[in-house]
Formats: sequence, C-alpha cells, structure tokens
Amino acid sequence: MVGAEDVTNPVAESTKGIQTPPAPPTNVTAKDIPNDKGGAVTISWGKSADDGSGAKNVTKYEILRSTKRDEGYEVIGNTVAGATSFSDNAAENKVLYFYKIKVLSPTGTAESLPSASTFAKRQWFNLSRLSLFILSLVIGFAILYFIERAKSEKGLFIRRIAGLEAVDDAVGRATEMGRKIIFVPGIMDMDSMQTIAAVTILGRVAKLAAEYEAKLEVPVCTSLVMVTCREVVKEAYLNAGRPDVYNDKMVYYVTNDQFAYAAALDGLFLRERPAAVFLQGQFYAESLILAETANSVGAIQIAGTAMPTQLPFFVAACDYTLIGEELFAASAYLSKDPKLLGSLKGQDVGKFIFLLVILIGAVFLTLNSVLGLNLPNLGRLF
Amino acid sequence: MNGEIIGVWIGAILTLGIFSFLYKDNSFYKFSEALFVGISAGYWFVVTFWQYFIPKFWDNLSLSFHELVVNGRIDYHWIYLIGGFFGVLMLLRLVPKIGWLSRWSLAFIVGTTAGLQFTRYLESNGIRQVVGTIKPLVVGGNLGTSFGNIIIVVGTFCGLIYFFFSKEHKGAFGGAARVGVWFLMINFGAMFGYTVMSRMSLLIGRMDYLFADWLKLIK
Amino acid sequence: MRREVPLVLTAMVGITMIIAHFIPPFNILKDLFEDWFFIIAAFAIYLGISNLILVNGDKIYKKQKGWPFGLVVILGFLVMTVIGLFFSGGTSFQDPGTPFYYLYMNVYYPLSATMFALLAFFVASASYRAFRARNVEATMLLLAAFILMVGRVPIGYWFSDWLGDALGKLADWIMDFPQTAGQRAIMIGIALGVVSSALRVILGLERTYTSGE
Amino acid sequence: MDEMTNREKKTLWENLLSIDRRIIFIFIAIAISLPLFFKTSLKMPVSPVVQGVYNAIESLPAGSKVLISFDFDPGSMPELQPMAESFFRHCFRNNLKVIIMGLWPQGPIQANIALDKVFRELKEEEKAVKVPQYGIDYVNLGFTAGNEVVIDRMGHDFQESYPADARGTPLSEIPLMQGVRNYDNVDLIINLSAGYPGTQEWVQYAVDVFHVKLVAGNTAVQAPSMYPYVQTGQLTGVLGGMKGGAEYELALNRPAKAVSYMFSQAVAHVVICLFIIIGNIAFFTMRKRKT
Repeated sequence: MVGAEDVTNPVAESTKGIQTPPAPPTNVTAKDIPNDKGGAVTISWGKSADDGSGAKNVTKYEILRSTKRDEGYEVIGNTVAGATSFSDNAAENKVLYFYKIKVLSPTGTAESLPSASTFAKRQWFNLSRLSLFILSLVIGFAILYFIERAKSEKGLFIRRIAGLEAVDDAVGRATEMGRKIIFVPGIMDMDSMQTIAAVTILGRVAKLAAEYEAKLEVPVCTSLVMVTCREVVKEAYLNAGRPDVYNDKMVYYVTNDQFAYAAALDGLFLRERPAAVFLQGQFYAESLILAETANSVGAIQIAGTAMPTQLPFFVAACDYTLIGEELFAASAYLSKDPKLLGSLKGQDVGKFIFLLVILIGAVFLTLNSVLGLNLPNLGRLF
Repeated sequence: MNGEIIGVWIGAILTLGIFSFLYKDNSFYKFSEALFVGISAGYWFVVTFWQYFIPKFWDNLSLSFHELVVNGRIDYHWIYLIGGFFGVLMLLRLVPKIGWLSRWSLAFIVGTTAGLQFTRYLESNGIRQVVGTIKPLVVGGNLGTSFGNIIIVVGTFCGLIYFFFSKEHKGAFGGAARVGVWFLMINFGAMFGYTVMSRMSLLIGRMDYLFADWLKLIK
Repeated sequence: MRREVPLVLTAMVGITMIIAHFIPPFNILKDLFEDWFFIIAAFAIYLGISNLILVNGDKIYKKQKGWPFGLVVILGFLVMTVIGLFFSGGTSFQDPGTPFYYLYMNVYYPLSATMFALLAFFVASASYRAFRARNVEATMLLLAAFILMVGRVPIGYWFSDWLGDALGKLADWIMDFPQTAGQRAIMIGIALGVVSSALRVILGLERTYTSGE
Repeated sequence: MDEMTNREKKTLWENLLSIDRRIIFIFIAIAISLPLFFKTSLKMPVSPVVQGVYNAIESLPAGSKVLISFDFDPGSMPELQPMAESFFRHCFRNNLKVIIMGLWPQGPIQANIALDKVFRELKEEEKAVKVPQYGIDYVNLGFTAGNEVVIDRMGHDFQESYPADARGTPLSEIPLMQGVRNYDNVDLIINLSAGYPGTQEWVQYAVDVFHVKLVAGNTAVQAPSMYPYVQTGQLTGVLGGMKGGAEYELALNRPAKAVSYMFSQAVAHVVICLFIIIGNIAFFTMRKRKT
C-alpha cells in the first residue's frame, strides 16, 4: 500500500526521514441529515493546512467514529485529499456519536479534535416539501370543491375541445365506411397516468362504437394494459346494451417492444385500412411512424399525449391532437358527467394560482431590478 | 463464412425487409415484421424473467426461505409474497369463473400509479417550471436578457391561458389564449426542426451499415 | 366484494403513496409497492404471451390469410425464449458471446434500428405536408421548424456566415426563449391534468377499469 | 393550344401540392446515401464547447493518463462512434495512455470496435508509427454494474470496482496501471454518454466530489441539458451529436466519419427544406388561382 503511494508521490522520496506530521483538520462538525428516515449523519471539516501541495501533502482523510468522546474510535470510511465532507450512512438512530478526522500524508498522520456529539434521527415530516404539501392540499381541495358544487349546479361551461368534438364523427365515419376503428393506448404500462387516461378514453370510444355498431380493434403493448382494456371495452359494450357484440379478440397483445409494436401496427394499418385511428397515451419516437402510416391510408386520426417531445409530430401528422392537459380532460369531457366536469374547473383554479405566482413573482423581481427594492423572490418559497 | 459475416448478412437482409415497407406492404416486410414481433416478444419475456421475476421475487423469497430453514427466523422478505399474490390473482383471468379477482391487482396498480404521479408531476412539471418562469422583466442595461425574459414570462402566461377549460376564450382572455397558441406552435415547430438532425443520424447509421459493413463499398 | 374491494384498495394505496412523499418513514412502502408492481407485471406477461400464441396459433390452425407469418411469430418467440432462458448462462444472458447476444445484435438490433430509422423518411414527408402557411398559427409552426432545420446544420452557416452565423444564433435563441415558454405552459398544464385525474381515480369517480359486474 | 398548356400547368401545380410520399422517400434515401461515398471536408466553425474538448486533450503532455468511459449502446452508434474514434486518434497521436471502462454493458464492446478501426488506419496510413500496445498504451477494464456507485467507488480506489481488466488480468500486473490508484492519478476523464448513467452522473459524482477534469461526447438530444455544466465549468467541454463530432474532427484536422456524415445531414436538410418550399409555392399558386 505504502509502496504504491510512494510511486505516485515522487516528492515523498526526498523528504523521507524528516517525518513531521501534517497539520490536522480543523473544525469538525457532525449533523443529522434532515428530512430522511434516519440512519445517516453528515460530517464536515476544514481542510488540513497541508492539503494541496508540499512535502506533507495530504493523501487521504480517514473518518473515525466512537460512542465515547475520548476513546474507542474506529475507522468507518475514508475520502480523497481535498474533500471536506463525508456521509455516515451506517449510524444507528438515537445513538450519540463523536467523530474525528485523521489526515494521512507521506510524512505521517494527525488527528483532529473530536466533534460535538450528535445522533441520527428519523423525521416524521419532510420540511423541504412543505410548500409542495400545501399546494397539493390547496389544488386538491379546489378540485374536490368544484366536484361537489357541480353536483348541484347546472350548466357548467366547458370550452370546446375540437379533437374531442371529432370523436363522434370519426366513429360515425367508420360505421358508414364499414371499416375498423383502431385504438392505440400508447406504449407504456399501467404505471403511467397517461396510459390510465388513455384507457378511460377508450371506454368512451368503445361505448360510442357499440352504439354505432362500428368495429373496434385495440392492439396493445403490455399484458396489464391488455387486461385493463378488455375490462373497459367489455363494460362499455355492456353499458351500451350490446354485450353480445363484445369479444375478447377485440383487444390483443402484440409485443412489449417499442419498435416491433410499431412495425406490427404499420402492417395492420396498411392491411386493414381503418377509417379512424386513435393514438392516445404515452408515446415516444414511434409516434410519427404510426401517425404517418395511418395518414397514408386516409384514416381520420385523433391523437393525444402528454409527452412534450412527441406532440410536434402528432400536431404535424394527425387531424386532431389533444395537447397535454387536454388528454387528461378528455374522459371527463366525453362523459359529460357534471362531477367530472367539475374537476376540470378545479384544475383551472390550480392554473390561476400558478399564473398569479408567475405574475407577482415577475413584477417583484422587476421592481427589485429597476427601482432597487428588496421584495421577496417568490421562487424561493418553493 | 464465420458467424460474424453470417450475422451481417442476416442483419442486412432484415434491414432491407423493413425498408421495403416504404414502397408498399409486401411479403418480405411481412416476414421481417412477424420475425420482429416474435423475437422481440421473446426478448422481453426473457428480460422480464431474469431482471424482474428472479431478482425481485425469487431471490427475495429464497432469502426468506433460507433464513427460516437455517436460522428458524421469519424475516421481512416474506412480504414479497404479497406481490406474488397479486401476480397470481392476475393469472386467474385464465379461469373465467374467478377472473374478476384480477381487478384487485389492477386496483392496486392503478392506485400506486395515481399516488406516485400526483406528487411527482406537481413537483417537477408544475412547481419547478413555475419557479423557472419567475424572472425580472427588465434587467438593467441588458436588452437581450430583458427581451428574452419578457418572452418567457409572456409566453408561459398566455400558453397557460389557452389551457383554461371553464372560461370562454373571448375578448382579452381569448386574445391572450391566441397568443398562447402561437407560442405552442413555435414550440412544436422548433422541437420538430431540432429533432430532424438526430432522426437523419439514425438513417445515416443504417445506410453506413449497408454500404460499409455489408457491401464494403465505403470505408 | 367484487365492487367495493377494488375501490377501497385503489383509494388506500393511492393516498398512502401521496403521504409517503411527505413522511420519510413511509418511503419503504413506496419502494415496496414499486417492486410489487414489477412482480405483478412479471406474472402478467404470461397473459400477453399466451394471447400472442393463441392468436397466431389460431391463424395457423384455420389456415387464415397470411398464416405462415403467424408461424414465423411463434418460431421467433420460441427460439429467442429457449435460448435466453436455457442456453445463455442465466442472469448473464446479455453478455457478449452468448447465443442470446448474437441474436440480439444480428436480428433484433438491425430490425429495431431500421424501424427507428424510418423516422428520417417520415419526418420528411410529414414536414412537406404539414408545413404550409395556411394561417398565422401554421406559419409560426413552419417558420420555427424551418429556421431550426437550417440553423443546426452547416448550410445555415454557409448562408449566413457573412452575418456572423445569424441563422445558427437565431435557432439557438428560438430554442432558449419562445420554445421554452411554450414548453413550460404545456408542462404546467400536464401537471394539473395528472393531479386532477389521479384524484378522480383515487376517489373512484373514474373507475371504468375496476367496476364491472 | 393555349387551353391545353394551361390545363397542363394546372395539373403540374396540383401534383406539386400533393407529391406522392414515395418520391420524397427516394430523394431522402439518395440525399443520405450519396454523400457517404465522397470524402469531403466541410467548412464549419468550431464552437467554443468543442474547442474546450480539443484543448483539454491537446494540452496534456505525452504520457498523461486519460480515462474514457463508454456509456452507450449500439442504439447511439451513428452519433457517438465517430466521436469515440476521434478520441482514440487524438490520444494516440499525442502518445497519451488510455484507460477504457464502461457503465453500460455494451460500452466497452463499442470501444473495441472503435480501437479496431483506428488501429487498422494506423497500420495502413502511417507505417512508421507503431501501433499502441495493450497493457502499455491502453487497457480495457470492461463493464461493471452499479451505475453512479461505480464512479463514487473509483474515486477511492479503482480496484474496488475493477479488481481486474476485461481480460481477467489483475490490475496490479498491468504496466499501465502501475501507480494508478484513483482519479488523482488520472489527468483527464472523457465520457461518451447516451443517457443514464452518463455525463450528469460523472459531473455529480466525479467532478463535484473528487474535482477531476471532465469532457464529454453526448447525443444531440442530451447535449443541450449539459450546457449549463459547461457554463459553470464543471464540464470542460462537450461534443453534441453528429455536429459536435464533426467539429471535433475538424479541430483535430482529421476529418473522418462524422464530417462525411455531416455532409449527408446537410444535404438531407436541404432536400426537406426544398420540399417544404415547393409545397408552399404550390399552395399559394393554387390559392391565387381559386380566388
């Protein structure tokens, strides 16, 4: 070990024998790491005066720990020269610890004074997320409030969303032409809210398809989505009074693979020439592969995603695109259920809060910059 | 011919098979597509088995089993049995009479997703973006930065107005929403144009594979 | 039982996950639930695979149009699975030199990369068709895309070299400012959309997927 | 007669308004393929971030040790492989010692592919120059699982993550690795990255903690999010996508794959732009006729 260090530090050769130890690290402090589930302490110190250059140049620091102030120190880890902090992840909760830092150099070692005692503890609330917590409550309650109010209130206004107005036409057109409707619920699994939103939209589309007697086909990318879509479509046909028409074959699994799924769908589009294609959910690069091929067979395409990177391609290639938030609003919009529509109004309250924060925050900073005032930076609140 | 050369030939032929789709649907493409679907389904099945089923389920349970048999202790890894229980409920779909039990697993999954993404999105998509938008509209002596900041604040503000559902887009509100749509359009156009380069890189990569690795026409 | 259990389960799990974000000791549950999700998915993949084999087997059995391709699907699946599970060294199945790796590099990868590369063609055909100056909005879309396309490759530099690479700088400016502004509006909207639909799911208002008879 | 030509003209514009997409496909295929056959040198400014990468390597004295981490897989080959080759060319030209590793399973294999190519060039072009020797001029440590934890451990001791190289030789028996304990004994780290773990992790765990000097090559999609690190100096330079790779080749005065790829890029972009222009001219001509 020592030999290897000698090789890397030619200076050591010339100073051998002098053996003055390096200056010890200073100011050792130990603190519990806040907002965690406990079990960790962060230790920091001031560098040895010999850290950086010279014959006594520090090679590394060792971190020592004990439960008594003056004895029983054990090495619990080490860091390279230049470091000034270490995190002890093996501390037991509610046990008092003292820490020392030992400095190592080619000419000898030195130990710092022990730190003040500290102990790791578990926090019951993550204070760094307090603002998020308050905001969650405010927006959550706004949504709940408007859901409640919508039950009694009549004629809640919701603006027109063109892509959703077109759903009826698309299903109707498929019926007239006697061609299929293909619904693609994205390529992600049920651990994405976008997939869940897509599946609820599928429920509304399937109900329409059942009523119009249009043929519906749902090729999917994962097993869990297949199971969920089957439940939803079956339920929709039942609600439309057509359980006889439903068949498990309407919803089938293709493959978990992104591009193999795209290859299969491309083939399907060309062979079936569907009248309408729904691309709803979470998409990645395959978005344009699907949209361009469906476009080439003349299908009406209604797309919707909350993937900002893929929206441009849907906007360019599809007839209608639900942009981000509109995807999540779609099921409420299509259901016309007052309670669900009320939740949309609750979302607007959230937007209003954000707009207000942006506006006031920007005005404050502008006044600070122009008039030299000292108004608070609202961004720091979060 | 060694394995490597055969491999390049297989790869090149399948590459051409996929490209043939650009002209029209044909048997060559259908073959490549079918092979791709089969191979990829197998690929993900194997990956799921070795990287999820084994480490997350099997290894955890064998650990518990080992503890029980060797030390006679019941350790906490048994809790992974609950995951397995939900998994088995899922498979009950294959038994029509009790298939409805799989809804319990679905309910668990949907609940987890909703809870996790609630805070995750509010934090990273909501708060972080709002904080990033709070900028001074006038920065003393720096016209470029001032103009850029104004664009960011106005653009984000108007863009958000477009997303209001419960207020009709009329009058000044409608005007702001329209400006918002312009910003959305610039965003879409710019992202589209920005991505073209990396998409071309992909095709260049394939062409290079065909001309250099396979046909050896270029070095 | 059929109706209530799923509703209660969704609500309980959902609320626990939200709380876990604020109460550190609950983090253990968060990790655990995520692991359970993977376990459920690992079990569920058998449903998908059996469906895939059923659909294609049916095609072959009934000699439907294109049945030989159904055979290719099943054979492809079997070859990859058998080799991956039994002949490629267990958990190190993806290491170079295994038969699984050979199939990955010479069959799976070329197919995947080529499908991905089709985008180069589709980007071209989509931009030709979509980027028409029909109205103000479409013109904005067109201009932004055009400037970025020209500004990010050397042609932009050749055209505007005498202006100090003005096109390249304009492209960067669009990305940094108006593009970012539009993106932010979309992202903030999405955050609220997710919050609202997550709440609807947890409250059981939107329960199309778990409430059948 | 006049009527005839008029009608023909009309159909011409109509055709241009809805060109069969397969015609566009053919043009794109040609635009991408043809330039690959020409050895061309493009005129392009070398941006400061790329110059930063070049300078960082160029300023190292002969014999300095460079650690290159290959954190990508074949999916990003078109963008990152030319950069990898250029890095090797640059390092061997300046007689630098190269230590190769990977946080992605297939990374070190990509390194071998690139080395193979660079050595073949060396043999063909500069017969006088000796080909670098394994174990003396370069070494491939291979892949180790653990993502950013590997970066952190190597800050203490390489042997914690890599007891032996990819061929199974213990590090202590490799001449190049004599005296190399951790990042302190390495003069520069180069990271080729296509995602996670990658440049961001190298910055957070190696630069911020162990104060190493880092340059990176990134995919075009990832590069913009790395620019902030360059501004703060945590990253000495970054090559973004094919364009960054091409600029580096030009800085190196050794145009290769990325430069010729860039030619394809430029031609393809021109073709797309021309089609957009044609579409718009046709659109406005038709609209004028109608009104």
